Amino acid sequence: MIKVLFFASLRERLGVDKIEFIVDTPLSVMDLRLAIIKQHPAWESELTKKNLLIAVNKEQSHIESLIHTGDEVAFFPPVTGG
Amino acid sequence: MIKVLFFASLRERLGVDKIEFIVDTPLSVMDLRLAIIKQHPAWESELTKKNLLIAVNKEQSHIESLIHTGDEVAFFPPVTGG
Amino acid sequence: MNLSLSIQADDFNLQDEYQRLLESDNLSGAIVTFVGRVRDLSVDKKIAGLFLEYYPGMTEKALDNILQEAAKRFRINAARIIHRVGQLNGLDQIVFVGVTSVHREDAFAAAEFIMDYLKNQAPFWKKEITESGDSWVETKDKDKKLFERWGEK
Amino acid sequence: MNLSLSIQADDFNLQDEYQRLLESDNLSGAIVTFVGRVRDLSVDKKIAGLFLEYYPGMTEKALDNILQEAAKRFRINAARIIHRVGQLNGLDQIVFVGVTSVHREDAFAAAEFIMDYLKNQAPFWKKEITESGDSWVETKDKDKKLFERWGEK
Repeated sequence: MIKVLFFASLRERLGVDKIEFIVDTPLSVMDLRLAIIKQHPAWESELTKKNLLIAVNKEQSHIESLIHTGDEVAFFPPVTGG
Repeated sequence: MIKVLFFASLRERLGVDKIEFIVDTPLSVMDLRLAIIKQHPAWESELTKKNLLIAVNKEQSHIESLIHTGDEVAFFPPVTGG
Repeated sequence: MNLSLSIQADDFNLQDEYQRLLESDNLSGAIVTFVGRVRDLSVDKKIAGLFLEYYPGMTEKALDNILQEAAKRFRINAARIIHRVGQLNGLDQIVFVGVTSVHREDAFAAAEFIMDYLKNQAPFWKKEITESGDSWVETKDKDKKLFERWGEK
Repeated sequence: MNLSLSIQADDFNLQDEYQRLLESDNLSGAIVTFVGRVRDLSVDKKIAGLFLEYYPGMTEKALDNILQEAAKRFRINAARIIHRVGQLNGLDQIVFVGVTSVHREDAFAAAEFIMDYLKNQAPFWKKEITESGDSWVETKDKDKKLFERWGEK
């Protein structure tokens, strides 16, 4: 099982902050995203936005990063702190 | 009359913080220095040190700056504030 | 090396943070602080306030990474980051960075480096709360440029 | 533009100076402060303290010139310099620079510029007081280099 988190504007647009996703691992973030979109076709435009950032286990990651069972993956828009 | 001030290590080495000097004006700081040395030969090595700084009327100046009666001239070593 | 960070809803006091930085530091002759404030929202009557969201766990990690990276790049003795989250009003303090060093050029560079990285790398998101609904603040390209000047290392 | 300076024997409080800088400033979201401290003299048992001499009238002019020049070069809203004179002990605060701006890069640059110029252009002289007599502190070449990076304008 993979925990998938959404933050900020993305969280609001999807209307959910967290989903739990059962999928064969290991797989890349890109494959995970494809699997999520398959299950939630309405999310496609949000989850394929170019400027979306990715974290795996709370470390900034890439669309090619490998994910294993038990990992926490997060998608979020560009940061605007300070 | 020209007021001449000395600061910090220079003041201590000369043993005086201020002299008043009567001299024909206008003249350059270099000429003033020559006149001072003529009157105080023991000060020559101190007053001709390469790193000595010069102010005329409380503004940083140069050895070529022109001085007029009533001006205040200061000689001092490199600054070490902050 | 005294590196610390806090993500908090509460306000902070510059003097307290300054003293904390120097608490056990007899080496540093140079102390640089940066405080960021929310801009004056009263000029834009529609905005009632800000809301800061973060990613618990990851945001702390990101701030700690920034501090570690600053400590690697610059000769510093202590550094601290405070970032506020939750509801904020116009002119509220939102971020603090403090750095101590023997060398003033390192204190300045490290503080600026931390701010540039924080603006680009730390998961915080700002939302403007208005009568007609909320709107998320977009990233500024300017911050990206300021970030990129530090290069990879 | 709120530019101010003080040459004083008394100590200063960072929080007070920070609040004074922001007193009538609703524009600035970026506030950078620098505090310089006397180094820890207790490690060198011979040094009992420092004495700071200045040139009344000229030193104020020099600090004001530095502030005016900073205001010309950078987009800032307020800047303040405090420099202490007279007898100082180890770890005493000796100099404060504070700058406010809309832009954090200008606040950082102006504060650093002011310090580099101050170290090179402001008539202050530091003397170390020791049991075997006093000795004047020599200029550091490093400060000259930091100063020169700003170039003429």
